[in-house]
Amino acid sequence: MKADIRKVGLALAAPALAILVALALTTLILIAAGDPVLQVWQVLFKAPLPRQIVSIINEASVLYLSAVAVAIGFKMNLFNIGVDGQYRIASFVAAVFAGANFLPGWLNIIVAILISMATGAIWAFIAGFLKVGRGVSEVISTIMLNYIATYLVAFWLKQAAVKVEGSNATSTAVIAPDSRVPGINLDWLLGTSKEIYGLIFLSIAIGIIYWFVLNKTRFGFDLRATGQSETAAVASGINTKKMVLISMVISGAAAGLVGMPLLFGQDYAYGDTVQAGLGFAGLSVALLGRNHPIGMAFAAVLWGYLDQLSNGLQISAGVSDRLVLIIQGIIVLSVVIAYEVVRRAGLRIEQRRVANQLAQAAPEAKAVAA
Amino acid sequence: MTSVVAQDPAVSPAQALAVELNGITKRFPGVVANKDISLQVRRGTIHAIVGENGAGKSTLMKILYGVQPPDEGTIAINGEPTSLKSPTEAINAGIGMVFQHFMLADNFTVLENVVLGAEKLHGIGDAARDEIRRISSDYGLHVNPDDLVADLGVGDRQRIEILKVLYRGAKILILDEPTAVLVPQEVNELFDHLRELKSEGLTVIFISHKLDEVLSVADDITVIRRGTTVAAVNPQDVTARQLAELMVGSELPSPQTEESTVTDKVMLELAGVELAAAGRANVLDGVSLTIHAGEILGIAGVEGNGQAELVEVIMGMRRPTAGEVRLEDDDITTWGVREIREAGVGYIPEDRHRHGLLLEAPLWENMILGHQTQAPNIKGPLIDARAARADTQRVVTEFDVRTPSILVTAASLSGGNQQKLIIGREMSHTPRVLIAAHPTRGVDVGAQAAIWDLIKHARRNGMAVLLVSADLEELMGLSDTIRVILRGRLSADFDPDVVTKEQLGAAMTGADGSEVQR
Amino acid sequence: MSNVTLSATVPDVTASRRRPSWYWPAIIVGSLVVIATVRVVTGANDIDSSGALAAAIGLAMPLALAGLGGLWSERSGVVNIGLEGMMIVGTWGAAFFGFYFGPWAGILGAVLMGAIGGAIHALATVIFGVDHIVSGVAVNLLGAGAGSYLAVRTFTGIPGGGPTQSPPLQKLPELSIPGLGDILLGVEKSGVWMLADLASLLRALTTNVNVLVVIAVILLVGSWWLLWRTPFGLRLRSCGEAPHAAETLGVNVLRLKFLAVVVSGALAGLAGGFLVLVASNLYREGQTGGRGYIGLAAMIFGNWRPGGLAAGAMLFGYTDAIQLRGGGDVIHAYLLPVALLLIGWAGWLLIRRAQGKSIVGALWRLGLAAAVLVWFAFTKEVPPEFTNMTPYIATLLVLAFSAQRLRMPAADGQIYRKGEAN
Amino acid sequence: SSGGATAPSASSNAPKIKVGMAYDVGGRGDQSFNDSAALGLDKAAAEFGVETKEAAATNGEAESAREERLNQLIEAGYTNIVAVGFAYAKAVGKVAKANPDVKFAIVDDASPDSTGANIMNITFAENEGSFLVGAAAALKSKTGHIGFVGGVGVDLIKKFQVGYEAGAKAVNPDIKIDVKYLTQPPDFSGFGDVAKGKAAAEGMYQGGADVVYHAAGGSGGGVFTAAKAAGKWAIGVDSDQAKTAAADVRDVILTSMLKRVDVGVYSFIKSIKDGSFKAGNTVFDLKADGVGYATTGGHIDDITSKLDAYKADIISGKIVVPAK
Ligand SMILES: Nc1ncnc2c1ncn2[C@@H]1O[C@H](COP(=O)(O)OP(=O)(O)OP(=O)(O)O)[C@@H](O)[C@H]1O
Ligand SMILES: Nc1ncnc2c1ncn2[C@@H]1O[C@H](COP(=O)(O)OP(=O)(O)OP(=O)(O)O)[C@@H](O)[C@H]1O
Ligand SMILES: [Mg+2]
Ligand SMILES: [Mg+2]
Repeated sequence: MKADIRKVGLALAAPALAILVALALTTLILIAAGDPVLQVWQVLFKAPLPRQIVSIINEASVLYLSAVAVAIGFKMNLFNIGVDGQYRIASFVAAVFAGANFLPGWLNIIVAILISMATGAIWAFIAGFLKVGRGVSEVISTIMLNYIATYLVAFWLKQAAVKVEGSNATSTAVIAPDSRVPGINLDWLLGTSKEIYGLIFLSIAIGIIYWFVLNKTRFGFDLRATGQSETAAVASGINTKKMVLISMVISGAAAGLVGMPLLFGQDYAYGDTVQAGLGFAGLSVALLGRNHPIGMAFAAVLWGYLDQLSNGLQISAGVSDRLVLIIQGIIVLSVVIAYEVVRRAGLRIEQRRVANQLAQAAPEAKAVAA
Repeated sequence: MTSVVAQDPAVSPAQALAVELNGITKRFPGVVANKDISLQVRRGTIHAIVGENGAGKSTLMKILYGVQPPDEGTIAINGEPTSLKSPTEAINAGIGMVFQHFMLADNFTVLENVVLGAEKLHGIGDAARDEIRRISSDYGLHVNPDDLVADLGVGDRQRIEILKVLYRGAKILILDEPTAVLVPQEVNELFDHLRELKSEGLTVIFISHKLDEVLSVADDITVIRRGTTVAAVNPQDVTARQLAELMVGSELPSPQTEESTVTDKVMLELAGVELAAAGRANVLDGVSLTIHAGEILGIAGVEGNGQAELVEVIMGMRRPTAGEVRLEDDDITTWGVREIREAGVGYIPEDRHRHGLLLEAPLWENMILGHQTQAPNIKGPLIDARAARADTQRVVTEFDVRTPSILVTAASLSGGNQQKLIIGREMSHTPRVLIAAHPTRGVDVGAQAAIWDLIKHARRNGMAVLLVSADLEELMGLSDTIRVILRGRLSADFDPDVVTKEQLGAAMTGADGSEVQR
Repeated sequence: MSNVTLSATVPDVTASRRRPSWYWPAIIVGSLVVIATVRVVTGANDIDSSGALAAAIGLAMPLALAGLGGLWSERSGVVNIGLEGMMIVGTWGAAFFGFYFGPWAGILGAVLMGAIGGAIHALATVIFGVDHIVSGVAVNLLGAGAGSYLAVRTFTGIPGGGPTQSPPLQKLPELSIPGLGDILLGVEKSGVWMLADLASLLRALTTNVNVLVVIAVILLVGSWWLLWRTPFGLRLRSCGEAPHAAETLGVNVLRLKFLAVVVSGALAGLAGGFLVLVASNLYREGQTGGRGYIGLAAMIFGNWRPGGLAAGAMLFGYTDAIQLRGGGDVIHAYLLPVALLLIGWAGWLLIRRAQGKSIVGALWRLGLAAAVLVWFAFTKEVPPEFTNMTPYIATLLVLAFSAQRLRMPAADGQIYRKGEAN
Repeated sequence: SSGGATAPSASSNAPKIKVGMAYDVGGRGDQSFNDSAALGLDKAAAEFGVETKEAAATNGEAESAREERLNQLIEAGYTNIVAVGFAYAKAVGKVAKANPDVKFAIVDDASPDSTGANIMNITFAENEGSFLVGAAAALKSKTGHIGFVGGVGVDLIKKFQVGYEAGAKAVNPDIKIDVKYLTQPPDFSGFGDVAKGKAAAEGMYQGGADVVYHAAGGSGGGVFTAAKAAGKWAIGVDSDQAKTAAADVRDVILTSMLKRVDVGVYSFIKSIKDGSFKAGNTVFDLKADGVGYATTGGHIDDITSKLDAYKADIISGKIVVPAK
């Protein structure tokens, strides 16, 4: 349909516009701050090296999981700011379990992943319960739960820590080699020995499941309906309180997956140098990708790209790599503004088009009414 | 068609015009709300504007009050050409408006609501309080400045709205459908106030589509149809029927009751249903009713007397605090909405935008809404999009939903077509019982007739229908039995073939014959 | 804010409206009695020492200022979870201007930078109608980025400064009522029940009080006066309660909302400035540590009112002060009144059972009380990670038990567009 | 700045040594740990004419970001890499393996992760240095009550605490020691939250402590402020803070526990220069003058003899300072 092509065009125009705006504003900031504009863009727009490509893909695969966790909530107007706490507490519990090496090989991995999902789900359930049962805004409760998760993990980590001679890092026991997920070596293609996380397939699978459940199942329909109009959802027979609980739990379970590629593909333990803030990055990726399974994939790659290439800013351009945070912030802000403008324009355009088509198609109907 | 076509009203040159609108045009995406409208209001009169739902009355008044700018046309106040770019300018020009939907902040006190925006007049303290008390007693409005608005009923709110306007010293008052939510005594009281204002030289513009009211209070009447002025008439010269025909532009379709199809099979039964409200009298109080297969039970009543809650209790959206709801052999009192819908209860909600549709979803998804667990929409736990689309296409054809495609969003359809889609959706699942709340509200005449036919058709097929409506004509034309709801209680049965509007009106107000309106 | 299940949070309008005039004084005196008694019984003297209270005030002020920022914004109908980002740019502004032009200029710098952050949020939410939470998230991202980028750019290479910290700054003056401090200290040291407690409270309020604390208190009271006692405030609040009604009465809703969000940002910026100019005397990356969010929680806890948010900020500042001052024993001491409170509550519920309340609620409160008592009896201190957690758990618990009684502005979080009144 | 920064640069024609420095969070200018490393670099640069490139980590960054930083330094031609902080352990291990021609030094880690033929591990006996300042605190305390403020509850900082306690108890077995950690990992804001440092120290001083030792990075500034307000002593950490802290609080700094990261870094670069690079762990302890205490201000002149006696005992092995 022609209209759909136009819709897709509009949807793509928004992020493209946002990126351009971000580039322009960032340039202005660089000029104002007296930083070398040209060098900065040279660093950021350099073709990534093979090793960086792998890093981008790896980071994107993790961010994607986080974004999906956030998007499940967003789809029903729930703001799960707590993905951050959920993934950390879940990764920790999974790391302790997997590090104990009770189970052999793949079984250990699978059970640990399930445990991680369950932990994330339980942590998110608290916020869901507080919202449904006690009327506490999930925005506030998940923020508090993030802090509480931090200290709880710190407390448990102390008990669970395994001392490694000569190391100052605190970390759980290391997962046995046979329970690690082998990376994918694309040396033949890219020319780097750096490996892509094996669990990237988990991200892909989660993306497909997300798309399928949301668009093809009754549950997904109910979820979207609740997000679009809570009143209409109630009248259609959806128990919205139950939906809040279920979607929080699912979102938390998805959050539980965020740390898994890192745990089984890179760190093999949970320690105090673990990567933080993935939940908040997921929030941005979900916003940028409009909660769309493919949109978020592109957004995650863009995020990974910016993160990875910005590593060179200090060394090659002498500019702080925090610049990338500004770029990312402007992109998110301008993209949400652009989406909103486009959404309203789209609605108006469609209303006008329908009216026009009907006016052409049925002049006789008018005659009757007059 | 009547012979009364757009004439100039009898304006005596001596009497100056308070308001003169010329060639006003206003377009919204997809609709022309006002098209070349002209309006002349004499100073010191009550001027009624009538027209059916969506005719463009409110839009015109919002233009006059500066809320929305006109696309074309001129405005003159007291003979002075004016451009009103904001309500402030309108207020300064001496115009005040009481909106169709009350414009009050619930968490504010009466005082705060009244002085808001007019703080310069008497401040926000005791001087303002005194002024409110003064106006209140001068016009008998019974308003206490320190009440919290959230605690007040509709009648009180209406009076606060009027007080707000008077407080600003308005000389021209616009009242947009002020009577829709009032009980008849309150209506009479309001009219007394209006006449008093008129006697003090104020000008009142009064919007309604209740023609008997209009005829009783107005000095001049302007009729608007489909966004244009079609006539300016003198109330002495027309009958209510003539006015109505002017409004709709054709012979009125009157719903006619057909021969009864009522069986003795009880489909829906309520016994002693109560719904408690915190700190107030029961919203529903001992409601018992029975609807048989093939029967339409009409519920009449002034808005806010419990009809919305009654529907919500039956649909399972609220749980009654006492009593029982039975669907044929099942006790459904504690069932959820979904179970009730699955058991064969169809639902046409009162507010289609809030309860009936996902405005930004395509039509075919809207066809699934409310029937997420029913064929043909699903295959096991999955949505069967292809079947749902085919079904939507069928409904669009069968129910004459005017749309270029089933892929457009619901928001892009007109109200009447949205409503036909909803009715088609509910009928497609051959419900045993249909709960229809104001099924033709805000729908044009053509669609109205079609919807009435659909409901009658359903009854012939043995459906039991609960019809809640504010339109007595509709109720009397369709129902097999009518009952009136007043303060959460149901009256005895009325036979629509013999009952008069006056009798119903009396029951609706509790006056029962003593306070019949003209 | 998300509108899902708002129906669950519909407040019981009739229940909590007008409190008797003695309500708050009674609460304050009652708490003092409880605290004094716990102090005497358990010997945990730091529970209300003037030092602990002064620290609590110092830790509460940034939260109160951020919360006040939230109040301005939300009273005008715009949810502001971007406070954290606005605070961060405020910290940079305070340090940069403070370093070059002195601490008073630092205050202005913080306000200015925060206001810019607020303007960005206002642009997105008020002008473009973006969802408030979404915009707030973006503002936080942007604020964090801008703060650290600017710091790296401006403080690197300056003696005493570095990419993540500014050089030390000049201090703002501190005020005391002369002579009083020592007298009160003497009384406080005596440890007499109630008398010592009052003395330490007074001492915390009158000795070595930073001017910015005084300014913050003036801003709190001034905001209350401006918002609740002037036409301007009435108009501003009307934008958060019924913007379309306000519009029809000639209130320029868009302008007021924009202004309110800018003021909100300015106050949040000042909250950041407080951290820099009073609490630390320098800028440090990550200094805000989520205080913007806590300020927002304090505001919600305070039922969108200045007095309430000050109480919320104090509660948080106090628990934080206690835990930072190594208050394992103090927090342990609090287990006792908490248990007693639960028992009393359960008793009250049992009495109310006569009016048809379920017994379950009373029973689980009693169970909880027993658990807390056992914890009190068999331990000496609460482990440090748990004392770290205390402020957050306290906030969560308080919200869980009071959220239903809160009444946020009716149109808070809704997107307003002009000319849609009907 | 104890290093002689004025030494004439060696203006030889030999190709310059190129050193890439990857700092921990905070980077050069943090007035603490990283600055100490920078000092060593500067000293080496001045003496040997080293060409340098620096980059700093960000809070909570990804493992790949650390690897990337090292890789980029190498690609920019810096063939001698110093990684400051144990967070780099894995990254150094990996990158060193992939770049056998490049020489690495890592500060604060000697775990299997960061062991390799081209890696020098620079570790410190923080517990030994802390022992001495603990003894100083106990000797100077009039109330028999002292305190310790740790930035973040990580093992490394525990090592400071344990040594400090041992030193204090060696002087006065009955001494009371308050301990507070400002935050717990992965919340590392405790190394930069001056407000929290101040509140914690205030609590200790008001509770009767009269000497407080901090191992809290930037939060230490708050400890000094509190000491100044209370008119009591504070003990600095890592570098000689009586020289580097804000001018108005320098006089309350009794001493500082010196952790000579500068010495470690300098000796790594020197070993490159000399061609004497040796892989493996080098422990910078009291014996190697890798840790110690500062005497700036002369506040502890009266007890240095006692402290030096403890020092001798530790070096001789007579006293074994616990590490955890
Ligand atoms: N803001 C708007 N945007 C788009 N269309 C609008 C808007 N306001 C009104 N309309 C449309 O303009 C037309 C006239 O509406 P208006 O509210 O003036 O009718 P009305 O005569 O007051 O009807 P009612 O009796 O139902 O109040 C309707 O089709 C309505 O849907
Ligand atoms: N407040 C509004 N905002 C935006 N669009 C509106 C609004 N009200 C109505 N519309 C749009 O205006 C158009 C006309 O709607 P409305 O329901 O008034 O139609 P109508 O002219 O009454 O049609 P019908 O004769 O079928 O009842 C539709 O496209 C509707 O979506
Ligand atoms: Mg209509
Ligand atoms: Mg209208």
